[in-house]
Amino acid sequence: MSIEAQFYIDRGDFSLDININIPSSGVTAIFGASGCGKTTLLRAIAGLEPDCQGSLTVGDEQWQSKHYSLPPHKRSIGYVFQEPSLFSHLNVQENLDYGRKRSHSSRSKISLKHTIQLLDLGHLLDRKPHQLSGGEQQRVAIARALAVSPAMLLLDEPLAALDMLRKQEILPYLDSLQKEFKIPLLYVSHSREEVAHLADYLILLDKGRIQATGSVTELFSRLDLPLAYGSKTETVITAKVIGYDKEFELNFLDFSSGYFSVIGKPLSLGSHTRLQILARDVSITLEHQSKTSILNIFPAIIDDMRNEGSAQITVRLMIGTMAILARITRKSASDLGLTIGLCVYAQVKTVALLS
Amino acid sequence: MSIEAQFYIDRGDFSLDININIPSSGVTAIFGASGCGKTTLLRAIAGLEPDCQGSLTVGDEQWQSKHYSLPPHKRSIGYVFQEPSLFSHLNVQENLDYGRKRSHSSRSKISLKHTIQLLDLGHLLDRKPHQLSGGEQQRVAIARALAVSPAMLLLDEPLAALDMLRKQEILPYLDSLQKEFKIPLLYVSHSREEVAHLADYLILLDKGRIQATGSVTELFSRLDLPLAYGSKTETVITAKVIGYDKEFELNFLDFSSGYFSVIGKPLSLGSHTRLQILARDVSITLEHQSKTSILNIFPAIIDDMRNEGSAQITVRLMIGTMAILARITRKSASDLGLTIGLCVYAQVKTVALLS
Amino acid sequence: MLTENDVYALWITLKLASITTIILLIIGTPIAWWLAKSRWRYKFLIEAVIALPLVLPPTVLGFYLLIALGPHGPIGGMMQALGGQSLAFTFTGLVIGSVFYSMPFVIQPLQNAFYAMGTRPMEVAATLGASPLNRFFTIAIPLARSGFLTATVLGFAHTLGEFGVVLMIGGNIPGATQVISIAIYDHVEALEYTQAHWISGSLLLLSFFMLMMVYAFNRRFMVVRT
Amino acid sequence: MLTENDVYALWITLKLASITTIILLIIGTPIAWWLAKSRWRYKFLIEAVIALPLVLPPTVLGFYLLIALGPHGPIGGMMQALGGQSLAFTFTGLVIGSVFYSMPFVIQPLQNAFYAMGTRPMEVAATLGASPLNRFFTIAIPLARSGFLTATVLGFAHTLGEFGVVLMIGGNIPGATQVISIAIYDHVEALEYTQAHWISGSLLLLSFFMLMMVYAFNRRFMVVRT
Amino acid sequence: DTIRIAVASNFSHAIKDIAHRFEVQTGHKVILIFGSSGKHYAQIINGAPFELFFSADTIRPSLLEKKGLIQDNSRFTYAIGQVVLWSPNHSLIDKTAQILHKASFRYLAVANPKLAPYGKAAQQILTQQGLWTTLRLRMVRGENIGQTFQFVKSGNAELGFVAFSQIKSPDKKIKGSYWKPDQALYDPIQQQAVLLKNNDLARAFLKYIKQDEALNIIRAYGYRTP
Ligand SMILES: Nc1ncnc2c1ncn2[C@@H]1O[C@H](COP(=O)(O)OP(=O)(O)OP(=O)(O)O)[C@@H](O)[C@H]1O
Ligand SMILES: Nc1ncnc2c1ncn2[C@@H]1O[C@H](COP(=O)(O)OP(=O)(O)OP(=O)(O)O)[C@@H](O)[C@H]1O
Ligand SMILES: [Mg+2]
Ligand SMILES: [Mg+2]
Repeated sequence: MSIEAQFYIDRGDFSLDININIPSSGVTAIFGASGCGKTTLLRAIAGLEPDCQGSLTVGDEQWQSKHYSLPPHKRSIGYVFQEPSLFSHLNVQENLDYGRKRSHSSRSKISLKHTIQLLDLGHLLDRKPHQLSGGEQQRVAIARALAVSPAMLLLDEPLAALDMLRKQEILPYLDSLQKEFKIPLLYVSHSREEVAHLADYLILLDKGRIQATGSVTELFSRLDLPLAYGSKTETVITAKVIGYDKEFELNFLDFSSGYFSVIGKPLSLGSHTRLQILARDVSITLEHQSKTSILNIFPAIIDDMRNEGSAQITVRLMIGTMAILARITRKSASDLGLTIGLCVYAQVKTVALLS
Repeated sequence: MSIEAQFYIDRGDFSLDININIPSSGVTAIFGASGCGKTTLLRAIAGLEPDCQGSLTVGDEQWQSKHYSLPPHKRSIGYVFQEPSLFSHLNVQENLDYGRKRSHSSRSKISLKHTIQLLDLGHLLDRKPHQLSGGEQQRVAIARALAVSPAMLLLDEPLAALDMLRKQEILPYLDSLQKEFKIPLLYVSHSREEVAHLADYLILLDKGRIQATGSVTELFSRLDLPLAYGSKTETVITAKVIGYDKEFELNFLDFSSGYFSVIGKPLSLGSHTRLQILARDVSITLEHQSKTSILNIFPAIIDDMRNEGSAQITVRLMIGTMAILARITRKSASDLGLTIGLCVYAQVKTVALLS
Repeated sequence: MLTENDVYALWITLKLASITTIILLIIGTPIAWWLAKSRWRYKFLIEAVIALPLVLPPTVLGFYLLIALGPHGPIGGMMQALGGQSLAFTFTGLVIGSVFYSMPFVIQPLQNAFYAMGTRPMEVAATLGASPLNRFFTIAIPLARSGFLTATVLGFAHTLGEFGVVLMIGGNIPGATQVISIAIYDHVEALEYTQAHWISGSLLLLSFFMLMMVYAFNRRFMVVRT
Repeated sequence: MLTENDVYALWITLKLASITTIILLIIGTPIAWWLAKSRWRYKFLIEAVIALPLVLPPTVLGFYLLIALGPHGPIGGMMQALGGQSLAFTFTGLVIGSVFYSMPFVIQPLQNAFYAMGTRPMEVAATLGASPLNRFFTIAIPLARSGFLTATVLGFAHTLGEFGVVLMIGGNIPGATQVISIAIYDHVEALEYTQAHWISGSLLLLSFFMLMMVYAFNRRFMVVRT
Repeated sequence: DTIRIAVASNFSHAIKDIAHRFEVQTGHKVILIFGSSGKHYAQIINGAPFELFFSADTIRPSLLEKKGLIQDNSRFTYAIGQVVLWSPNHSLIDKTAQILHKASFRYLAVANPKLAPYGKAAQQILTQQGLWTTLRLRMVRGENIGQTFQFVKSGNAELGFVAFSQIKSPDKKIKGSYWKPDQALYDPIQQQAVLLKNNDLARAFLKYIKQDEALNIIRAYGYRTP
């Protein structure tokens, strides 16, 4: 089961012309520069672009074909628009109730109470939208879309107006919803961090065309995509939980060729989990070093090196069969005499648990 | 010369009650959770809150006092609202011209042409606002505020809707404007990264009250503020350019007790510059290690350690007289036997040039 | 002092104004919605036609309506052919005439209100599962509230004061089609000024209270925009 | 066929409608703005008063205006005391009457439009250095465009078709205060139906073209909202 | 039983009196519908439910007769109007109406000669005195005789040609000054009535109105009788 979309929208200066296959579970991030068509794509999926030609199949339902288009209100989606777009004549509670009352989804309901609590809306329920701050409005919009208990969530930069702490609360919540209720989640974001945290699958858009699609793990370690540049290049890998150190709150996570020690709450033994390793967090040494605060050190072979046309180079290291990226200065590379095929040690300062 | 503001606004559930002194040059960031009053503060400075009591002095001009309030259009400000708020009846060019035509500032003008180019608005000038994407609208709003050539810029999350690449273009531009035209800049942001990049001075707001104010360098290394928590704790320090390695594009930057090698374009010799060091990028070893890709290694003394109630601890290290924060796992701290007063080596994987 | 006839005329007037306003709102709302949202090229023709009844003096408009409704007119002829009665000089005829004449006052404010609302709220409601009709009632109408208020007030008040059309096609029959405006007019014509002042005064007072209530009530439900 | 008198009446009518509409827009705009933006508690009283002239039948309203303008009436008395002439039976008198009567049709749509605009655009304009008056003209008025269109159309058309008031205080002096609506009425009363049809037809056609032009023109300048 | 009678506005007082007595004597109900004769005519040819029509002139009844819309031979003159030059000012008009020649007034109110027989009479009087063209610019024209009276009564016109019946009533003294021109100066203002439907009660009413009791009333209100 998956979501198959083939859209064509012409607006003169801009046209959207895509043909994609989105996994119908997990989180799919849509990534791309301002004006590349992210919002347009979401609107087309929601059925809000009347001039959209093409077809759309969600699971075994045909939502759009050449001669037919399922009206938006029959598409079981929850849509968080780029602007909060609350109903100005309803207070927060009524806004939240609007979709919930109309939801006839047979699936188990997302608890509105829990959403309200998590998004910290309890004290705002009586307010009218104009009495809310920008971020508060955005939170209400998220809760309203969730309250529908939709079969698919479309989120257009839902966290842009929120502060870091709030984001750190909401991201895991969205992730858990997605897991618990098996709601596929389409997520527009400008933040690589959010994407890395949340997304399984990635769609890169550029000027209305698909530039690349694939799993986050795959795309984030490809050196030929713009994703690999900038200060935030990262690798995302999947590993299996094999143990836990209670005292220091460390999980031991096995990947094909070794294990990571990663801080955090105990994960269920045997489960698979996602890890993020920023290229900037990986340093390379020629000898194995001890007496260091860095816990994760692995022997590795240099697989590829790419000069970014600056003082830094990105090095792809193979730890067994697993590739990770390291970003180091050209000076270090030269001092250490790094070449493809050389055996080195990869020191990973920080490993982040993503899910 | 500075900006002195003393405001009181009562809204029942929420009240803003502050008394601050903002430097009238450089960038001041306003930081705080959603709904803490950031927008309200900017609006009060712009003169848009009719119920605001208090006083406001900007340089040698009294903008508000007990019995008087300078009307908003006479306050020479450029304000980017939290929502783009473009004039829907004017096209982009006319939106940009609106303020510029009315600007009677005697100061040298910001070049609109340059702004348009930098914000990549050239191909949008004939469009009406409803034909723009969210990010495009936001860019027009920024350009429109700049076109006034104001004496002060108030920016309410101006970059929230923009992608990383765009942000990386606009941030330095805002910074250069501020330097070139000596326009103080008040900047609301949820992104610690943006703040670290751009801000000299920081105002922390919490529920309508000032929680802390001070230079970014100072506040970012204080362990008692929420700034020090989360995954992004950082130290900001000022250093002096003492040399450049052409081959590897490395600047040598002297701080009180040593020097950093930092990649980048050559900086002018003898100038002072700002560096950002994330606590997560600092590792601690007991011995000095060589044959590593990490360039910046310094002897240091453990000055303070703070358990964040999780598997990690934040360690304050003194390198001579300079404090930097390191974040490591409790396990490493225990393995290495770290205690206050211990002599160790601080390995700094990445140092970012901020200005 | 009010005569029995006057009281009856007042009652007929209120009935006429209420029914007319309700009918106008019912048929005007979809037309206004269509005018506000349609992208049809020749929409402006319809817009022009709707405003047309306004430019004819009411009595003349009434005259033409009378001809149309009369036994030799198209509508009246049709009615008779169908075995119905002529509509002229009946209350139903009055309602038809008033509806026709007050139409633009109802449609125009509604059209503006629907237009000012934009498309976004309806899109949001659609994604929240509301059918077109359902979202029209729960979103469009409440958001167009001030337009409805204006439409109702203008439509109702205009029908109250309406005169020429009603005089012509109603026949001014006391107890059946004589409305208060004609009653006042008759008193003025008959030089019964005191009587005319009394009725005018009562009508003004009544209307003032009704309007005041409407506006005061409305304050509480205003949709605030920023 | 139109007689010379009819043509002259048409000319006076257009003059009256134009002047009335312009005056109404000039005085109605600030009132509507105030009504839309003020937070005064008793605003609803003013709103009710403005709609009041509507509920009186035009002839009766004209009758009261006639009394008011007469030498024993408040306005006429004042005029005389000031050494001025009586306003009844003059073109100026007609304009005053029409302005009074068509007021709500202009104020209400404007008020709604100003209200729907919200406060934000004006705030933005202020931060861009526009003075209150300047931003009113460059922002509020263009954004309230469709309100102005409605106000103008309703005001103008209503004055065109206006009849009772004009009949009363104008004195129907050919070439001075006889307007086209009365001319048609006269023809109908005099049983000169052919003549009445001709003038009505011409008036309708003329109005239709004017309205069509206005609406077609307006399409191009619509402010789009989402 | 009930009959409906359409009556020219100027005859309203007299006929109310007569109808009242008739109702008392017969126990039947008479509904009186006042209005301009032109309007009544248009309504009758479009099927108005009137049994009797009391016109203000002879033209409309004879037209109806020609069209075969009346009961045979029912047309008759029920009253003859008298025109007077009247002013509420006690000293303005002397016995020979010198003021007309002196022209020391601003406005002279006259009913529209085309529509109202009283206006036509005034025109004839003034033409004979060679004043019709010279006074033209000072004349304000009432649509009907009722409006003409209001022009004068409100003081906006100093004097005017009104119906004698408007200033004379059985129980009140005439206020102001007036000049009653000789009957020979103008064509008699015959007001005719016709029977529209073959209705016994209506015939009874016609019979009653031709009796002395009714004729006395008519005369008491300032009409002559044939
Ligand atoms: N009209 C109003 N009535 C009552 N409370 C209001 C009103 N407008 C704003 N508030 C409250 O004032 C507080 C401050 O709002 P403000 O817009 O300044 O927040 P903010 O710091 O800009 O938040 P955000 O980051 O979400 O934009 C919020 O708690 C909000 O709920
Ligand atoms: N009505 C319109 N007419 C013409 N072009 C339009 C219209 N609406 C949007 N566009 C253009 O379509 C393109 C895609 O817009 P879209 O809103 O999908 O961008 P986006 O990827 O969501 O950008 P952002 O990150 O800035 O929100 C943009 O280049 C925009 O200028
Ligand atoms: Mg977008
Ligand atoms: Mg805000």
